[in-house]
Amino acid sequence: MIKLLFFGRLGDFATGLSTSIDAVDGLTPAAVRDGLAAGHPQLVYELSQPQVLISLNQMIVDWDHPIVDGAELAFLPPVTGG
Amino acid sequence: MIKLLFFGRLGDFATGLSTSIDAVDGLTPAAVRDGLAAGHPQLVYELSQPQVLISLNQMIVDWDHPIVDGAELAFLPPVTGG
Amino acid sequence: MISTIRIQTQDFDLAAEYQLLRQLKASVGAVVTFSGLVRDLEQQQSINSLTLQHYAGMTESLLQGIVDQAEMRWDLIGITVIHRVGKLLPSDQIVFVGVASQHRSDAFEAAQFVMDYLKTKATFWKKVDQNGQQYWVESKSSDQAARDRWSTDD
Amino acid sequence: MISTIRIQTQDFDLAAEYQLLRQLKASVGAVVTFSGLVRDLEQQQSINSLTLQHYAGMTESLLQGIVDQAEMRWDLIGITVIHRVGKLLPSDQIVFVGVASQHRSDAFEAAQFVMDYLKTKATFWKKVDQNGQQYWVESKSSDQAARDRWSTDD
Repeated sequence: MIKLLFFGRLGDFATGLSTSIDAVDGLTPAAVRDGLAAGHPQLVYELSQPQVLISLNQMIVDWDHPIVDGAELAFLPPVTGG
Repeated sequence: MIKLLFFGRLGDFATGLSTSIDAVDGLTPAAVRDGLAAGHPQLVYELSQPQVLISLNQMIVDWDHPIVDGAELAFLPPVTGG
Repeated sequence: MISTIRIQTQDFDLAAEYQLLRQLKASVGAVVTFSGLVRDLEQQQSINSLTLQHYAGMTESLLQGIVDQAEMRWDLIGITVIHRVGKLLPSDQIVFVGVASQHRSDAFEAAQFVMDYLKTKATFWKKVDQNGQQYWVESKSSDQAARDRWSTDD
Repeated sequence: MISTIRIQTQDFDLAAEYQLLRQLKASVGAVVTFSGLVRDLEQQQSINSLTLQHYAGMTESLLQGIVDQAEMRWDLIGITVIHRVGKLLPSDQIVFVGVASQHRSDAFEAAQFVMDYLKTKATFWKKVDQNGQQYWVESKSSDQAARDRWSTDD
């Protein structure tokens, strides 16, 4: 099981989406993104923006980083705190 | 009458000195300094240090600036506030 | 160096935070504080409220990383970073950064560094409510530029 | 812009000054404060007290001139400068500079500018008492260098 988190504006496009997916061999953040394509073209478009970062277990990683079972995968638009 | 003020470390060397002098034609801060030489060689030495500034009526001026009667002449060592 | 990092919904008390920093050591000669407040306008339009979301856990580690970098770069005695989350109103306090040091340039530069990195690295997101219309605030390129001043290899 | 300049023997209340700056306008988004404190050591020796002398009248005009320059260079909403004179003890507050602005870089830079100019231009002189031995503090070349960052024609 992989936990999925969508922050900021990405959360608006992910409403109704399952908050977890099954772990499979060779899973990467890019594959997770592409797997969401079916019902959510707008979300996939948003996730494909170059400014979007991803974190795995709260560490920033690349889109092709391997995902192991039990991980927490978060999609992070540009931050706007302060 | 010219009012004389000595600030910071200069005050220590000017103790006992009159706090005013008579106004005379063509008086300048440099002339006032040199006129103090008689009894206070250490003070004159201190006043001759390049970092010492002078103000006339609270405006920074040059050593050859003319002094008119009633003026306030202050000798200012490098400042150390804040 | 003593560092304090807090993310909280409740308001903070600048005076109390200042007193803590000031009293850390007898060698404290300078304390710089920064407070960020909710401005009345966003894109020239008045706002009703601001809602701050963050990524709990990750935000704290990122802020600690920023504070650790500041500690390596400057001679500091203490740093406090407080960031609020949840719903905020115009004029509310959002963020506090306080730095205590022996000499003023360290405190000034470290406080500005922490803010520049916080703005571009820490996982906070702002949503604005303008007359019932809600939208997420866009990040500013000026904030990226402010951060990039501090390094060439970042 | 609203400016406040005070030279006083009594202590100041950073919290009160901060609240005044914060409430100047609804567009205030950033408040930076700087506090200078009496450090316990001067030239590696512990001190008993510090006495600050100033040139009444001239100091106020010089500070006003510094604040006016800051107003021309940055987009500011308010500046407060308070400097104490007379006898001070270790850990006492000496000087306060507070700046309110819309954006943080203006407040940070203006506060640092005011301090750098105050240190090198404002007519204050410090005398230290170390175990009954009194001496005047020497000015620091690092302060001149800090000021010179802000201009090439000064």
